[in-house]
Amino acid sequence: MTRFILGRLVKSVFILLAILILNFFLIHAAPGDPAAVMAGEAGAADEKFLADLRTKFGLDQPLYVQLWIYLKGAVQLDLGFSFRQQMPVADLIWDRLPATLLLTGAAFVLSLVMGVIAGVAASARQGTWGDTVISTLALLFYATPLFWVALMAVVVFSVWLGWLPGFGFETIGAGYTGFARALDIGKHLILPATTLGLFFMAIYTRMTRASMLEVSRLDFVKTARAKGLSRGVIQRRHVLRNALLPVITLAGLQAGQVFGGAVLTETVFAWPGIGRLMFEAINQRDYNVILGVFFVSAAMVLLFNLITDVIYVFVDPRIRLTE
Amino acid sequence: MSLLSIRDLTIALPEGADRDYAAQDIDFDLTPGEILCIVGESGSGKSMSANAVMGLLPEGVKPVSGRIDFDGRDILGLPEKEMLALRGGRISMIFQEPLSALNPLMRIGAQIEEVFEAHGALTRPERHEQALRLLTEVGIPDPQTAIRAYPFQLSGGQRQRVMIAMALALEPDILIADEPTTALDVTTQAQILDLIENLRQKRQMAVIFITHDFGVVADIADRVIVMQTGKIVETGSADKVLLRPEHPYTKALIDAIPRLTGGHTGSKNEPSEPVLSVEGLYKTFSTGSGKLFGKRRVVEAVQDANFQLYKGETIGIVGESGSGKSTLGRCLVRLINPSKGRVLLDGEDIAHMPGAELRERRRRIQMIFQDPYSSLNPRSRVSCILTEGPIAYGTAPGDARNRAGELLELVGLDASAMSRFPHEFSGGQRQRIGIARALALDPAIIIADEAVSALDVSIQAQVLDLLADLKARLNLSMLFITHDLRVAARICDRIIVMQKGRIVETGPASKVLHDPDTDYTRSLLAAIPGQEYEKALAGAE
Amino acid sequence: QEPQSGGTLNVVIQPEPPGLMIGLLQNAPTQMVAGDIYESLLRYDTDLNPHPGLAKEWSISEDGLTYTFKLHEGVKFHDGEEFTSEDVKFSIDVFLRETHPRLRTSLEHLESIETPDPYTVVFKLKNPFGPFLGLFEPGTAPMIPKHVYEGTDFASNPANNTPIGTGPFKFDEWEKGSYIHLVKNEDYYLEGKPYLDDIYYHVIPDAASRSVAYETGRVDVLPGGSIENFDVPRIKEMENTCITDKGWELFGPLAWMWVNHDNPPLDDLKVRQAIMHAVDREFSRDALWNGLGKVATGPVSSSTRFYSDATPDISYDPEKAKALLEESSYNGETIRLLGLPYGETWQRWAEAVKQNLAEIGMDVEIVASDVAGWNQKVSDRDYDLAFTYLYQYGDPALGVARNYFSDNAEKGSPWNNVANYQNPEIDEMFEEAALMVSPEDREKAYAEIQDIIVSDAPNIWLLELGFPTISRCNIHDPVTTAIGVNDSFRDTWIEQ
Amino acid sequence: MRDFWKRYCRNRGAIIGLLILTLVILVAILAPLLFPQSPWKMVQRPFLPPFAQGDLLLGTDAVGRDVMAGLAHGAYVSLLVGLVSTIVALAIGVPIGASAGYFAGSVDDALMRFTEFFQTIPSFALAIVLLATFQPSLTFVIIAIAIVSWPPVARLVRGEVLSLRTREFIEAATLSGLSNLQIITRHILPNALPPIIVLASLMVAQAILLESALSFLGLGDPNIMSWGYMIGAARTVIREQWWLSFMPGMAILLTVLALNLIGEGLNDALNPRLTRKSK
Ligand SMILES: Nc1ncnc2c1ncn2[C@@H]1O[C@H](COP(=O)(O)OP(=O)(O)OP(=O)(O)O)[C@@H](O)[C@H]1O
Ligand SMILES: Nc1ncnc2c1ncn2[C@@H]1O[C@H](COP(=O)(O)OP(=O)(O)OP(=O)(O)O)[C@@H](O)[C@H]1O
Ligand SMILES: [Mg+2]
Ligand SMILES: [Mg+2]
Repeated sequence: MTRFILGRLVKSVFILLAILILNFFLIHAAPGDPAAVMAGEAGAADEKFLADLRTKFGLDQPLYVQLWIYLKGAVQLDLGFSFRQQMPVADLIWDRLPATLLLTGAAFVLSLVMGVIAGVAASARQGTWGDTVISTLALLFYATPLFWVALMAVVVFSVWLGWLPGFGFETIGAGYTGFARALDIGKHLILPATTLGLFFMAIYTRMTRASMLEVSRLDFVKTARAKGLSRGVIQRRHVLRNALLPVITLAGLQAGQVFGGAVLTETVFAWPGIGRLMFEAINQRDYNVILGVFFVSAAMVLLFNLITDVIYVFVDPRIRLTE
Repeated sequence: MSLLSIRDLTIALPEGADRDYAAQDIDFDLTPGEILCIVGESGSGKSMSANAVMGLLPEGVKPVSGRIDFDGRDILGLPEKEMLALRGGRISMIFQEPLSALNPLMRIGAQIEEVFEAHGALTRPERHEQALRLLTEVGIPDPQTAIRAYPFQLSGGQRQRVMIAMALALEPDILIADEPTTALDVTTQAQILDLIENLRQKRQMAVIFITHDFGVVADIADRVIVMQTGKIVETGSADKVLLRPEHPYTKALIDAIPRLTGGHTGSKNEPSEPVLSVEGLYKTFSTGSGKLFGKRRVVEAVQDANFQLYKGETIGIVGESGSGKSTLGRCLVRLINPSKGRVLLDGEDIAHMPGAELRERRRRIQMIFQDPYSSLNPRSRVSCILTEGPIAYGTAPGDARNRAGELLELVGLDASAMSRFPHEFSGGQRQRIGIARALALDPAIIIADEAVSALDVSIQAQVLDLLADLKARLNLSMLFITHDLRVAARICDRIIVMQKGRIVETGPASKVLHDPDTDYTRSLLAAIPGQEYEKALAGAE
Repeated sequence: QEPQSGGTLNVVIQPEPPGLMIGLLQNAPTQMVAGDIYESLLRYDTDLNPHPGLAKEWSISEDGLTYTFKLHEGVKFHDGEEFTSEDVKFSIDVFLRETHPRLRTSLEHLESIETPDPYTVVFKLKNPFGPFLGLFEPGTAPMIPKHVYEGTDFASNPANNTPIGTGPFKFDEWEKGSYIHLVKNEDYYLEGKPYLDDIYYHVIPDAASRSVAYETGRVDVLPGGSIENFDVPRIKEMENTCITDKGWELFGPLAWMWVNHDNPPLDDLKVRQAIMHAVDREFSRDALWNGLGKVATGPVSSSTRFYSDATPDISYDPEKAKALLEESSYNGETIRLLGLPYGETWQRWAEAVKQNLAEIGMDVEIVASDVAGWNQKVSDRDYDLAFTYLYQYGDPALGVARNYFSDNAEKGSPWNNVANYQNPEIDEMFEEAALMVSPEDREKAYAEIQDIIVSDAPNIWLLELGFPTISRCNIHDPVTTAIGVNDSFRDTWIEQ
Repeated sequence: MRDFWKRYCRNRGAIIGLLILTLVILVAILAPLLFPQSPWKMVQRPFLPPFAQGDLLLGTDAVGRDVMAGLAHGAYVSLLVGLVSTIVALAIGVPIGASAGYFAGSVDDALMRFTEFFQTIPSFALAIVLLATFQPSLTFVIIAIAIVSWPPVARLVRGEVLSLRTREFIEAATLSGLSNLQIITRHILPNALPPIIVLASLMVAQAILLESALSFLGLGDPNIMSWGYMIGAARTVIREQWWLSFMPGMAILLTVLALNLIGEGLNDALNPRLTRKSK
């Protein structure tokens, strides 16, 4: 096991490096560069201004030199400097990471828990109207554009009802500390986390339902019934556990895609997270920030893939880890 | 006084099933301490009738009339809550398929303890203790370890014994056992039968035992019920049904039982060229272990196998489960690559031959698979299954189709079978399609891996006859892998006995089966059920 | 009404500024925040007349070559150092000359800066330069502390993260992605000012959320352009809400479409005129800009000095457009229209223009891109028609000439003469007009220039954009000068 | 075939789904006939509410375009984006997944690392970068969507193939002398089909939604009327003219629903084993 994990980690380092190089070229293929964007925002520029910026950013060097410099930094875990924000990329990411992790973490837990519960409920009522309602709702959440849901949620819960704050990470200037602050952040979290979670919740619901139905047809469920176990116990102890296996795979995938899914939500809810940072960085061609975020995202995906694999071993004793 | 009495029980099948009723007008009684055997063809409603007693019919299958009285109460209409108390407590059941009947994610111990828990019996430590006792009682080696094991870590036989332990946990009044030993080799089977017999004597437990092995029936049954297409066609004491059957179907069944003696009339093998010769074959599997931080496990599945197969000859390979029979067979067709050694096909070594060349040779050596269900692509029509091989080897599609028609006829199927899907056939029919597929390439050698063990005796007999007939007509050589020694006796010229990957004995069938050289073979022979009965039958003839 | 002290102002900002050191960054959001921190010598009222800023008085010599500024005494930078004429010289002559491209162009006319005493600055010009007095707003000529920057590498000076100016508000905290917090400068040189205790600039990236932020009371000021035009009517109707379209006079944002003269048939005057007459600008203003702004009459915005309304008619006239197109060299070529990637309104506008042109039989294909791509395409003249809008900085010499000068047609910058309009006569006239001393002469010269340019129709002028600033009515004087919220909130106060 | 159809029809939901989809396809095909004018044409004053005027049933949008015409013309593009990008994603993902699963070992490792590369970049970001690099034309929108959506296909197919390849009927096919390609295409893939169909029907929906999200960011093809475009464009007036985004949203929802129902119906119909035998 330790050998397996270590092996995977070593492999991951090489994959990350390869990904970094490919990303580097991918990003540089897009037209425009950070200097031009910044000049564009200034509303005026001349050759000197642009040339100064490019020299400052090191963009006047040949691409391979830039790549080399970047890689040299990256292997020492130095992700470079943000051209635009004039801060180390690592600091920028580090600043934004907690908010994103909180948001996606909350959305993840919410979608997983609610999705599984709804899926179990639907499968238990298979064929009844309860099942139909849950399944239809799941499909509805699945097929509705995220930004539409987000805006509607804000309009209803924030503007009309005034129950929840519609955007932001916390009440700015309120000066809360300790528990009051946690509560405040929690309130701000509800709408974005729910919106972000809805989509995945829909998927988990469908998946859990299908998987539950599949598993309840298996022979060992009959064995459990023959023991005289009640329905509830059977569902919980025998069916659910087995039905969760495919859900875990999917959850691993979702957990890895921390940043991607959050772009729209973070934008709509003014959540100071990485998704937004990434999106803005792409628009501004802030190469180092994009690469940095992609790097962290890649590391995250690889990490969660590994975690999923390890969890699998704990949940399913049949699975053996092979290098 | 009868413990269980079933009257006029009729069980309806859902729309679209092969017939209207799974079972019709079932009538029987069971007294304490009695062992009732139910025999009959596959699909005749044995399992459904048994499940009805447990109240565990699959979705869509419902009892529509009749009653099931247990302890003087009709349990058919019983509310779920009261049924829960009966299930596992007073009536318990062992299911047909031991491999899938245990929850793969739960430890063995927990699954047994659950029975007590369900019925609110005992405290936690007591439950654990009881589980351990039960495991010991059903003869699982090293119960301390087994109790913490997961199902996949146990062999098929061990799993079946866990099932039995679970069924016996609360000392039920009735045990229903649905083909509990079909998947087991003779030695394990014998142990389990002993166990059931013991319990019956100790606890006055009544048993309903479903099987199609007449040897088993003969060894344990007090009374026998014979079923055919949902109806009971004959019922009576074991002696009467087995030795003096009245109904023609019963007679046919009994006639079809393979015999250890007499069946096969020697070999006419004039020593010719060997078509296949195996020299020093080894196969080693190495697997990671399931446990964390565990070590690698190495399984020497086949060790130093040497033998020759002559033209027109049938060799049986027998041995307990896990002795390497299948591995050996698969090495010969190169479904797995041997670790070491040579396999000479017509003098050429194919053991390490690369892809393209191998493909050319391969049509000379074909295989019939154990499970007729899983060896046919559920989404291919029979025509496709039978023609794609020849077409792949360059036969024109038209010719291949004609040939497929002939083959179907040869294996006793209607030509209309061509356009059907595998699921539209019975087990026996499916197995014949498997045979036809193997023959489609005109091979010189056929390797049959447990080709008949999933079939009931009458169909088994048909298939065996078919194979023997084909072999004679087409002058095929055959390697017949089985753990049923009676089947081996019926069809084989020579027999190879394997144990733990090694060939421990080789010799002409009559010699190995009646005058073996090794103790291992002798123990195998001794474990064959129904030997008395066979003698009685022979005597009766 | 007597101003009251105290209170917190919550303002929306979008997009998040890249930094706050206004000498290095001149984009709009930076200027909005930094306008509170940094000051310049002058301020301009909404008619563009100069008023005292850090300079309490000033004089211009007869020949228009010498500008003398008297500075306020006792002005302190936020770190406590005194602000003197040395800082002025350093800022203009050293720092901004190095970093500020727009100012750099104007500084070509500057001969020297002299500092006879700590409170006097004398600018000597090489030649008269009409717009010179218009340069002293914080976005163009911010005053930068010499003691902090002298001898350092400006761009990487750590002080850039904690900007130090003389303004009424001091930088306190910047939570990236969330807010920027400024607090009152207690040592501000004007007694009693500023009135506000502190200001929060809230970073809210989505336009709809910004209007929600206002509706739910989280912010009190929506600077121009921070919400979608479609939301303006609804917000306007809210109680205690005031709206003003003042505060953009200096910038005079003018929207137009570049026409790439390199690509036939767009080099044909008739084609350009046809396009000019085909575009329904009233409709765009009413449907897309909520009736805000004005239909442009030519290259100069009406709020800019020397605007002339006596230019040839370029109004919407599809019939005329069709006729012109008939006569022209247009042969059904597909014209690529590069939209401006600044939000929905601009996208809709491109679609509307496309449709307008389709009506007169022109085949138009819209090209989409992001901001960086847009910059690149426009700079490289890789387009046929391209939307843009630019600031005029109060004077045609500063914000108009640059787009029509032949010399300015080299590739590489999106604010040059990107259309590659070549008219030597115009070049000469622009050059002369900038150097004239008397405003009357300039007025005449520019009228003529406008007349010629409009008849040449090098670009398709669209709208003088209106960006109303919305705020709660109890917030008094959010906008007092020609640069609106980009100036400081030093005069703003909240009625409690 | 008749057989298949009969089995398909047994599922009522599937028939409803097929009806809806047929309707959408019909509308998409007939749009040029029903609304011969360009959907971009500004026909009336902006923001005309639905049912306010007889010939403009669903009213007009922000620039006075007929919403109904937009929906009809948009059907074509949205379906095209959804279907083509899904087909392309399948065309990339299925072979890669199948080869990885079938050949296992180092082939598997290499292909899965390759797939992982595409997974490690947040898909939305990848789409944005791709579209920033290439012209956001319909073709590239489709390609970008396909490129970001194939990895899950590959993973799914690989998983299925891994479990199928050890089945006995695959061994039997090997012994029958079929080539690897034949085995994969004739035996493995047909059996891996059910989950692929379900996934594919979800992907079509995803593609339509992704297109709308890209449109929302100004990265759609601005010359083509699609539902995604309509939602994106109406988003700014969601407060005042909610129906403008609601109607294309409903169109997407219905189509997605239909595709899902069809997916499930196909799944049942393709499974020759209708009644499971309880063994
Ligand atoms: N879930 C089900 N739905 C529909 N028909 C079923 C179902 N389960 C079993 N059947 C049908 O019921 C009949 C009786 O099945 P049963 O399982 O009792 O046979 P069996 O005698 O136990 O056969 P075997 O020896 O193969 O186990 C068969 O025709 C079978 O096809
Ligand atoms: N792929 C494999 N990996 C690891 N071990 C294997 C593998 N296949 C078989 N074995 C092991 O090799 C041994 C021989 O297996 P094999 O299947 O040949 O037995 P068998 O004699 O056919 O038994 P049965 O009668 O149960 O079919 C067993 O211990 C089995 O666990
Ligand atoms: Mg059965
Ligand atoms: Mg075997």
